[in-house]
Amino acid sequence: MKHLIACLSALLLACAVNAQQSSGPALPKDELIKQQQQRVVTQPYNNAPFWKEARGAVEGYASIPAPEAGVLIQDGGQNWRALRNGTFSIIGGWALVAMMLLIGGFYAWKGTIQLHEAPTGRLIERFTLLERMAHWATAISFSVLAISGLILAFGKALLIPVISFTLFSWLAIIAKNLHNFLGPLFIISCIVTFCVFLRDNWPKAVDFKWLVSFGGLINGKHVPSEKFNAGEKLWFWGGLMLLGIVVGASGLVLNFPNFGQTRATMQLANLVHLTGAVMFMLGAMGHIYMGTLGMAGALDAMKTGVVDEAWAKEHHELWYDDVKSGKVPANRSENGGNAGAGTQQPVAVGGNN
Amino acid sequence: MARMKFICDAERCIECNGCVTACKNEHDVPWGVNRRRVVTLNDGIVGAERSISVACMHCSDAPCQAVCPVNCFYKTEDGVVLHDKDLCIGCGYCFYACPFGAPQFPQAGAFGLRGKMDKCTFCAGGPEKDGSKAEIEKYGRNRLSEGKLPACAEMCSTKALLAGDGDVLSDIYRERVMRRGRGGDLWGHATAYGRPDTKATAPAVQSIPQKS
Amino acid sequence: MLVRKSHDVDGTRLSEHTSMRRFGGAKPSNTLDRRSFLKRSGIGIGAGAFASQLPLGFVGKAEAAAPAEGGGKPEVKRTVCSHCSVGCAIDAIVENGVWTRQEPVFDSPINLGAHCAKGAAIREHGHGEHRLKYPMKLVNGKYVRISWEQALNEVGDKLIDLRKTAGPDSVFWVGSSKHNNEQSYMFRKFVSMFGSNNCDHQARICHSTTVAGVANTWGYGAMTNSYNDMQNTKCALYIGSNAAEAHPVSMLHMLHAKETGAKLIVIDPRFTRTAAKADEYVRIRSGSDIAFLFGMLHHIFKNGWEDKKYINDRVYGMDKVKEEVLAKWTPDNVEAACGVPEARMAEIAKMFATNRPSTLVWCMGQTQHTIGNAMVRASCIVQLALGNVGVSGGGANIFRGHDNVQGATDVGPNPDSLPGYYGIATGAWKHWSTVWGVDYEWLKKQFASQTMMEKPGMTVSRWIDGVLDPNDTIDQDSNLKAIVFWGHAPNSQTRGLEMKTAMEKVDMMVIIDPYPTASSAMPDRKDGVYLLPACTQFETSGSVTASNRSLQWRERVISPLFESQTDHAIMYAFAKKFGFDKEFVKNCKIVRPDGEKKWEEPEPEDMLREINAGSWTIGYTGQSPERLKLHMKNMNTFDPKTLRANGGPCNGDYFGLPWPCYGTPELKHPGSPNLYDTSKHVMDGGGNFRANFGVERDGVSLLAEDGSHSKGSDLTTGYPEFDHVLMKKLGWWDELTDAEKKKAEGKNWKTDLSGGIQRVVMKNHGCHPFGNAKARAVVWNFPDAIPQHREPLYGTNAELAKKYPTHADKGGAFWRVKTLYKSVQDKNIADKVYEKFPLVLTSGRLVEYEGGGEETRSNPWLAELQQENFIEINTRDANDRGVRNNEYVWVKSATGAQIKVKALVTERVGPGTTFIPFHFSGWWQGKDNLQKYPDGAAPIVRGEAVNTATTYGYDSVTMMQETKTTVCQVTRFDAA
Amino acid sequence: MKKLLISLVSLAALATFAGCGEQPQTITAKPGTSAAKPDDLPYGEGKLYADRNAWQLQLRARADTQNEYKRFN
Repeated sequence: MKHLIACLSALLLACAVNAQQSSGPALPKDELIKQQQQRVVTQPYNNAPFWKEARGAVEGYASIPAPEAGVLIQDGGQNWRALRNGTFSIIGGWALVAMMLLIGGFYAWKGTIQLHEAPTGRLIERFTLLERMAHWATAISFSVLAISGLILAFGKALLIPVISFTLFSWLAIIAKNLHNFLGPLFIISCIVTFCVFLRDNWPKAVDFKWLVSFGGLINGKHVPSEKFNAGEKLWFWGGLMLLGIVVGASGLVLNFPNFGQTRATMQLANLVHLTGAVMFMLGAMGHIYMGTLGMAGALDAMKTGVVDEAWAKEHHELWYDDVKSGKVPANRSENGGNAGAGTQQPVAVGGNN
Repeated sequence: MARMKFICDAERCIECNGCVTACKNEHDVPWGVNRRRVVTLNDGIVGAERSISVACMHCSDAPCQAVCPVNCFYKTEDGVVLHDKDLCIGCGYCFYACPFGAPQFPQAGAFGLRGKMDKCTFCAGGPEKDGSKAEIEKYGRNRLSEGKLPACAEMCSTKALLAGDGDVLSDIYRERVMRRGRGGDLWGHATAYGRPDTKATAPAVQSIPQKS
Repeated sequence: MLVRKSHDVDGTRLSEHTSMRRFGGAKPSNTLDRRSFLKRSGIGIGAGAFASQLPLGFVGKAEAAAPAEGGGKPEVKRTVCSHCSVGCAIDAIVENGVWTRQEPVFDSPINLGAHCAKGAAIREHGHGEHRLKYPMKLVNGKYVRISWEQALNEVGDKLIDLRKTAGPDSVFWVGSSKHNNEQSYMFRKFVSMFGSNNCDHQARICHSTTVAGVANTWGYGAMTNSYNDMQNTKCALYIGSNAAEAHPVSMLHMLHAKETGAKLIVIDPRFTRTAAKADEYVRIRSGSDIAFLFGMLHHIFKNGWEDKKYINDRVYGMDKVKEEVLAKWTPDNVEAACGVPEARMAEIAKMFATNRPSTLVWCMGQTQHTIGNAMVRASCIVQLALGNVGVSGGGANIFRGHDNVQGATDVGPNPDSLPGYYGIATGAWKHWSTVWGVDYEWLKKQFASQTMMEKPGMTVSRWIDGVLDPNDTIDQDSNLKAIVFWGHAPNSQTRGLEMKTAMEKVDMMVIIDPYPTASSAMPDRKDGVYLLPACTQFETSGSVTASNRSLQWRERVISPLFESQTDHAIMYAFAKKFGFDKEFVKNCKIVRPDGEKKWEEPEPEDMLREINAGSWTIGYTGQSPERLKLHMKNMNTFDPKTLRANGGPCNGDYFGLPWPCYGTPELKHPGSPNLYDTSKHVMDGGGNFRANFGVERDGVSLLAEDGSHSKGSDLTTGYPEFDHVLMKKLGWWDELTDAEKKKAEGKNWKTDLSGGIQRVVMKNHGCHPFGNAKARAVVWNFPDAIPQHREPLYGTNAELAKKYPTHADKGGAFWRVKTLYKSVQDKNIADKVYEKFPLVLTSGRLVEYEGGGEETRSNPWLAELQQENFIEINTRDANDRGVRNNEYVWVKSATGAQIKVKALVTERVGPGTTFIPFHFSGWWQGKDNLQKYPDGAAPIVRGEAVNTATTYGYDSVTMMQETKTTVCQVTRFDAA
Repeated sequence: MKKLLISLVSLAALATFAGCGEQPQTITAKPGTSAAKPDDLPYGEGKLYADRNAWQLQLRARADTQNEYKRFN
């Protein structure tokens, strides 16, 4: 444990030192001005305090009305460069690789989690068309953003050696524009998705239990969950909402430079965007894994909107109970979402598994 | 090996903006793109006001080059940092990274549409054939290949801005600094420890009666 | 950087400049303004914008709208910058008739290749996108295109009609300091033949007080030394000059001098860019220069730092000045008047007096006051006391404004003088009619009467009153009925409100200019305005006189653009219309440099030869076109410190043959680098003070004392100016050739057209043709024989105004209009104007713009650097008024005008002082007059003209306007 | 708990390891070559200056024009 702390703190320290290396002067501007005024008298032509001041990214006068035209030297760029090209890219990149390995390992360990019981053939509508559309819009735009983002971030190291400059430039231009134009679309899809799924994602006490046992993954004991289990809720709140806001907002700052934001703002936004995006991708990898390879039946729910009763019972027992008890209609699409209004029996829709 | 450099002498620069328009003139730079600009710090403060002309400084370890996602920057064998506009994707990273605000974009459009980055070329054009139409249109004139130095420095009104081979520049600047010290009150003891006989305070500005 | 505009501007202006000719940016179509372009490219994004991002080789190339490249062999034309008086040489590279590039001229001894923003952007003249492209006429409040014939006929007929009905004096002709020497000279001749003295030009509102004050002190009203000579100074004192912004390249020489040990002192109400380079900066109250200068002189006299021998030998009246200065300008009086405490004053005085030779530099900060003539004389007196005049490294270095304001003053349109300061007395007219080859009687008939012929005309500062004042207060028959602006921007003159009224009252306004200027958009008129396109100095050739009196020859760079014509071609065309074309160009060859495409015109070389033939007074006689061209070709042979050629074809000449360059070109006088320099032989450019004020005054000799003379002079004492009588007395007459004798008989050195007197006196006897006299510290023919400090008419300090009151009012005989002083000042004090308007308002230059600024504000490379007019206001004053930096404010003046400018909250100005640059125009009291300009010819940057708000006040000798000290109040924009 | 510890430690190890893999950030483009296209050299065949030496001599001479001390003295 001690070693771990030492390692982590060493890491943090390294980052901090890196960030400190090129930071500004220790003295405030007024003090340097005073020093310069005295220097003029005692040692004419010695401008050292002036240059110290200039180094500190102070804003001077420039008649051109462009933002920051009066800044002679901005030192944020060096920090940004060091962090972006160094710490952030490397940790982020390796984290993504690690996640892939982790998922790969997990798959090798557990394989696809199958249903324990045979499908009943009775289907429950899990997602309406709107819900699915919202989800897929988010999913597709996310994927494009992720891939284009990765091309821009790592293509220089990974792709240029393979496909050379001109081809990569083409690719990067496509990636950049896709990224920039799909970004706002992704934010809109996120908002729609958030609204659509909000009701089913309110945290409940059961979620805590689920969370403690990691959905029974660790000890193998089954924990009942609602329509969305705590893991999914966590993804909803932490991923879709929190990371969505972080990545979306920072992305907008970068995507609309026409509001005259300063370079410092954009550097910070870029780093936040990078961090958020990597975390988003890490989460998404888990989410996608669980939704596809990781768990049988999950993808179908998102594809067709319906699930088998057996699947529902096994994975989302409380929700299943609610549907059974009529609290939640089994087919919301036809009832127009008239929750708890009838005691209709679920109707079989579509094929079976 | 020669290393092309700019030096701006803060004791000489009078913010006349000659360098700025010389550049606009030579390269037909459009409105809104300022490859070079003059910044005055401590404007109006007696004893502390200095002006500096700044453009791409053609860094040895160029941050723009380091962060460019498509690697469109390159360095000539004389240390001039240039870029290939055909490769540039207009992402703006070089602009974030550059300490001097050198990278410029013809637009600042929504959705990150900035157009191709443009910056000071040290009057050395770009990768196209020197002096060709393509080069002039994309990067401006190539004075270096004509045996001339950047227009901004050549036209500087007080010879504050110097451009050229770093060795020559340091010779020029050294000579200037040596001459400035004429009279012995600058170098040696006085520089190191200050002149004992001078007033130790900054030049004062007296108040002026304005009203009756 | 990323966003190029800080604020909203109208679309048309930007669309023209963001067309992204290059750089692969998506190009907005011509009909899109930038904002809608951004919107469209951003939101309605389509394939086009996307494609523009692709790395295609052809992106960018497709945009080519650049001037034609290649093809023709590049030609190099050597010309001279037209933006200030330094005279920076430029090599223009022309391919296929298109000005494609501009190269620095390292060989030029004046600028060594250096340029300021304006000089480095000069090639834009080859584009001229915002120029006036063809003649236009105001019809129903809108400018419509007309043909040149129609314009000439309508304008000409109207002028002929006015001449007949109201007399030739009913037209006011404003010439230009942007004309070259030949054109200025021809302009004066043109107006003379029209029969009037009602002509003037920018020098009136620039250095007229200097010219009058300095010429009356020691002979010639010009910069005594040169920019280059400032390298020799040990101490330079700039008072009322912001050279770093107004004459940036002069700082090359000054900063070099500073580096090699010279002290630089700057005295100014503003902490300017020049002050930032100074060793010592002293802030004075605006308009208190005399208090400062005499305060300094007080210390000089008290400590005995003055040059007693020099004063004894070469100065008249210094004892009286000394008496007054010691009695009146005691340290407490000085501090009360200009705000400089005794200790500081002593420090500056010591620095200036003990580091000799020291030079004194002034510009508009001194000249543009009601007491401008006295201020410049106070400066002269300080220099005389220290023996700094006529010394290399010393002198009164008076930096002039426009490129040829010196030349235009020397040989151009002055209302009180014919070319060469001959005046307008009968003799002067006779001298020039001989030179012009016309009959004096014929010339006289052109005028209303001989009285009018010999009465100084109105001045450009007062033409408004010539229109508006009641006829009985005006000293001519008719009020002014028409005004011709021939290369002059009205926004550089004060009292904008009244000027607008005057512009609306005249029958006709004619604007002959490359740009439509503010004149076209100022008045609310429906008709009676004509705009005629003249070309710039790069579309013609001719000589230009820099501030240091050096003449340089400009080669023609390109053919006149659009339908523009050269100024002399237009003059010639009007002369034909008026029927005096034969007389007008009698000595000139008529040429057509552009074949049938443009009009015929008198050849510039011949016009210069005519100037050479007549301007003996100031030595404009030796600068033949051939010699000037030789200088331009062999710039490299001139030493940039002495300005003298060492070897080569111009061996021994000073660069540009700085006037006086006496005698005929064959005499090979080298020009005079420093005036009144007794350490040199007159044939080496030496000299002494001029004997122009008689030989004695009240029994005191005005001639130089024994032993004081220029080097190698046969006469070793003071002597009067030479004429045929003195020549004969001295027995030198027979040294003239017979031909010379014939011409010189009955003449003096100024009127002897053979040049024989000058030749014999100078070459054979080493004497100065204008005599050898003392400079006058007391100028008895001026309102204040000894310069007196007088408070401005509009001031903020009533107490001082009572102590130092202004002049008494003057009647109409003074430049033909009535001029008020005391009554205005008294009324202002009585009305407590200083309470309503507690801030001093002063104005000045920006480095990017020049003069009225139409030309420079139409140049995108310059316009981008200063996009809005602003007021510099001290932090304290701003906070008191709740004004923040970069916000719009209203500046209200005592005339009732209010102008809308951005606030620049700064410590550049002290509390109680504000500053507004004067180059802007196009807005009128908060409203943009864009729609009033002719289509496509509005300048890119428009703004509020400070002179819309400036007040009344004129110099008591020359009618110089008071621009530097008036009052205003600043309020928040929303508090309107 | 043990599993958690192991995973944390491995994560930290990975991160530390990643730090070692930091690339030098300066790009050392070969002299005279663009990242993509070869840069056109300012001297050589068909150019104003035949070789690098002649060209550099010219630039040095030209740089001296900026030194007014050479002319003012």
